[in-house]
Amino acid sequence: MLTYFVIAPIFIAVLLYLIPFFKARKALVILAQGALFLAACYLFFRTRETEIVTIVGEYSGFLGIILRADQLAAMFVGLTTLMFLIITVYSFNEQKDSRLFWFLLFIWEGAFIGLFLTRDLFNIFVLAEVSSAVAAVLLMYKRTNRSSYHGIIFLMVNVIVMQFYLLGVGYLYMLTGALDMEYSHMIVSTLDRSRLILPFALIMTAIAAKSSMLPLFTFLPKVQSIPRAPVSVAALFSALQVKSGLYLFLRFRHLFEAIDMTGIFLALGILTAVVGVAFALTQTDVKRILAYSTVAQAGLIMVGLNLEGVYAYVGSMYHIISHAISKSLLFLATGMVIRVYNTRDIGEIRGVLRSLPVVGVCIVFGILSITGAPLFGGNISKYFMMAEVNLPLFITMSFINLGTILVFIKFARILFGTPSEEVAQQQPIQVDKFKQTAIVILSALCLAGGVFGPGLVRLLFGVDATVSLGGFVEKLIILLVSWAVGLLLTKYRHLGRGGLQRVTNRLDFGFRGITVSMGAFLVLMLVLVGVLM
Amino acid sequence: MIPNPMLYAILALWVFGAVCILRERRNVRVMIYLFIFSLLTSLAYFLLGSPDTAMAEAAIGAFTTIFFIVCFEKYEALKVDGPQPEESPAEKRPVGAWLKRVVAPLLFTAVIGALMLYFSPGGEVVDHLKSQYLTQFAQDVGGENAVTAIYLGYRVYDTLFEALLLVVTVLAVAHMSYSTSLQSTKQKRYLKPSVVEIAVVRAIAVVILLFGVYLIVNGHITAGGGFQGGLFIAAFFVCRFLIHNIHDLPVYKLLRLEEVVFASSVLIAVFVIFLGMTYHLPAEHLPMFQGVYMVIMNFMIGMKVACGFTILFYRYVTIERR
Amino acid sequence: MELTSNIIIIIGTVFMLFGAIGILKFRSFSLRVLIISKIDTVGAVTVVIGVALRHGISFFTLRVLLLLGILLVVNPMVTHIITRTAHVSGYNLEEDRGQDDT
Amino acid sequence: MNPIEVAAIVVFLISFYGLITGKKMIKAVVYMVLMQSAVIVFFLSIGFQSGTVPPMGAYLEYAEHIADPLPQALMITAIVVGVAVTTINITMLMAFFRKHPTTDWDEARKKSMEKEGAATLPNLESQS
Repeated sequence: MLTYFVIAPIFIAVLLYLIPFFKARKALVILAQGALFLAACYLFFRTRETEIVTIVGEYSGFLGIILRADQLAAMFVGLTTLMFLIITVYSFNEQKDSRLFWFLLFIWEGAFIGLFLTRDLFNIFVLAEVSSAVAAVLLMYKRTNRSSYHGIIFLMVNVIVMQFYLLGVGYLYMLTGALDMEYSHMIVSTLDRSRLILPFALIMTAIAAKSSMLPLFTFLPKVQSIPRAPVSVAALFSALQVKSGLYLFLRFRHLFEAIDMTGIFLALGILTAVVGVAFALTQTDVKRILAYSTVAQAGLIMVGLNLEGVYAYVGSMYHIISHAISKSLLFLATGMVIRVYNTRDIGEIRGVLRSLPVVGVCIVFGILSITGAPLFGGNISKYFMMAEVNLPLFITMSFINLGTILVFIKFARILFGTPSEEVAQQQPIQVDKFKQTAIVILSALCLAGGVFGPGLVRLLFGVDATVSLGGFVEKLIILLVSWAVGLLLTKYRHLGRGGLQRVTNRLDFGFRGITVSMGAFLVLMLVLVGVLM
Repeated sequence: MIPNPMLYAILALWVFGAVCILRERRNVRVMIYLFIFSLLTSLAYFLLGSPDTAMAEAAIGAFTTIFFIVCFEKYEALKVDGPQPEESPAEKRPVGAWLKRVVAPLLFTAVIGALMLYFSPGGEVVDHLKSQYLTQFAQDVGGENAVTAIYLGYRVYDTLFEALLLVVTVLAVAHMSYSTSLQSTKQKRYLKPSVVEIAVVRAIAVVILLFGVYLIVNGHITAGGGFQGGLFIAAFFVCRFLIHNIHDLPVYKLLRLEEVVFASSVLIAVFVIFLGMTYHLPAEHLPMFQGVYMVIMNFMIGMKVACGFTILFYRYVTIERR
Repeated sequence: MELTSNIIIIIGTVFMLFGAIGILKFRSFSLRVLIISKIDTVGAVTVVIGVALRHGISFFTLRVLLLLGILLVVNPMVTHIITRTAHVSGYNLEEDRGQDDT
Repeated sequence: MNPIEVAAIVVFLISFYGLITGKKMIKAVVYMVLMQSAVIVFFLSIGFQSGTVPPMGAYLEYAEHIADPLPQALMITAIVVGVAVTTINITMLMAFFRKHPTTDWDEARKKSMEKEGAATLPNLESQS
């Protein structure tokens, strides 16, 4: 059954490319996305009872490829179909003539779903290559942005990193003689720990690059802010591409249970979050601010995943969803703003609330959600993430949240003021109805994620979670204090210039820098695991 | 029996080839070394007991080299109006820069290598799936070639994605290359082939085509298969280009043909393998059914690969070069 | 039979060895092309004949002979293309004084 | 640790060295090809012994050491994936040359910074 979740989008993609009738294509696009979303919901409710296992071809033993859908995988599949449905609505009118766009979009969806469902080590390699190649082509097939330097770097780094991964899989295959993760897990747990170090380090290098961890984070934000690339693709990068790295991290942490690396990844997550915030503060490009903020949030999620306790895990899982929704909301809304204002410079966009009221309100919703304001999705996730931590970590995470607030105070400047002459003349400002629908749906989802938060957590993870009043008030106070500090800081100090700028310029690697840091990450892993054992 | 000294000699040459590529500055020579390297790789695969991959690598190496040559040629042609100086003569560099640019990366790489070799797990190789594959494949999937059985039976799911990636590549090249139209309109005349060339290539083209078909049809029995056969059929079209020197293939139709073939191979795989049809058929018809399935699947993959690489070759050689 | 075929194969490799030495020794383009064609045709063909003799009359020999046919047709053509391209692109035999034209 | 594995890792590292020191963009693609070959050789060397024969045809009945068919099938897939990605990369590079005729990483970075770097350039006709 699970194979059809992967095969169906791909088959539809080919059909979309081949059908000559325009109207039939349009209908097929929207119907197919809706049907996929409903099917993913059905899958999720099925997996609440048992894990669904599909052996491709019904071969006995572990000879064939085995797909497994547990609750985690089903949740990610649901998120994927939801995001793709919304992106489809968003670009329905804009891209209606482009066959290639729809073809690639559906294939990308199939690759993501396959990545979340498969539990075969080599299949992950193939699907990751497909997804990065499709992403690169989607960003660059248009004439205007064909010669993008960052797109080239993105594809090359991904390919090289996947070679590291493949080498790691080779060592694992040598040790376990199988490619299925569950079966490998059984054998790996009987092996001596010292024999696992090299495959572990190689695979973790690849995952760090996929989930934009510290030394390997510079190329993902830039690829999201290629000037004329479709903003919907950038939103999907933030919502799913980075998250797929985190998902793989969870899977491989389970596989390498023998190697306990929570401390290192905790530190890595904190560093990534801090550096991501610093980078976001120094940018002037709106899209790039959002993209670097994704890095910071990925670091935060990494911290949450490595904390102890059920609540932290649930919180970071919930944050994956709420961040995907709010960040894609911000990206899509920003895309509409850029279209009207014709610039990406944060200094030049002013008065969005006045010129584009609906979009402005949606941006406000997104900012509130991502900074963790009460009644919004981000609040619930951050509440759970910080529910059980000790004091130093609590302070660190509050500081990271303060950083996020600083970034978004800077971002929120586009909302106020008076729009420039040029924009004011464009009366009435034309807004694509489909795009507006998409972002309104997303902001409704942001709100719903907060209002029905505890209920949703119970539904998604089966954890009985209630937000206690005392804790809520405590968090609210911290949040208000953070906002106040953030406002004061931005009022009296001009952040993002001077020292911070110099530091980020230093850390802003090119292609060779990224390759060197790949090797450095590998060495770090090997030495740390070798020494700490 | 394969003698081991030969394998080690080839591997030593292989490493040496990589070093040569590393040391070489001139683009043309890099291309030649790359081609030789790919041939050596192919030989090494063969000596490691894997003729299927060897064949695939040999054919792929030729095509990749063509693409690289076109890329270099274009670069050399465009570079003239670019201002940057290439290949600066061996001027005196300060020692510090030399340390930073050569020694430090070398040390870094050496550290990585030492760590990798130190932590290399080694020990006994676990291979209990291997014996299962070797004893069961004839019954489960059919044919006499275990590699093709895995490629088309046990792991056909992977194969579909690989075919998909090739489709995406062809579409990307067709849409991303310089010219927006899918069909080239202007005919640029290159060096006209001589009489000898035409006669020989004509004769060889037929042999190549036959060999490609042979590989596809016999893919489940001996080495070879859809992918390798498809590459040879694409080579037939390359021969056609060499003789006629014009770009007159209907690229758009080929693209559609490729997509249709891909879609139908997905359908076949779904109906035969994913639904587990081999378990529901009566046992006496099974071998014939399996044979037919493998030939058809190989044929589909072959056709798709042939279409794809023909399009790639024509795009690169006739349109990208302009 | 075994001995004869071995001798023939060794002769072929000796041809190839001389060819390789020749490429290193001669510096001019035309001489090098001559030597390459020697390796291609004489060396390769001799080795293939040796291999065919070694296996006697069998299906394998048939395939080897097919390979021999292809070699005999293709290898001279390759040399032909190299020299012809050099000629067309303005290479002058008279000026060839044996410099290293790399 | 067998010598084939060492050779594969050596080539892997040679190409890694090339990637971190190489100046040209096309050479980086060449090194990627080398890296792929190295990984493939490593896979094929898993379980290799002297006198291993291919897992097909008549060998299956009498031969003693038969090669592991699974890595071979995987590596055919890896070869195809590799060539597909390499081709996309070459196409992208060629599109890049047409705009900025350079293959130097630093130069290319500088040039693309002018074009798409910070948003200091006003009035970009953004589509989107």
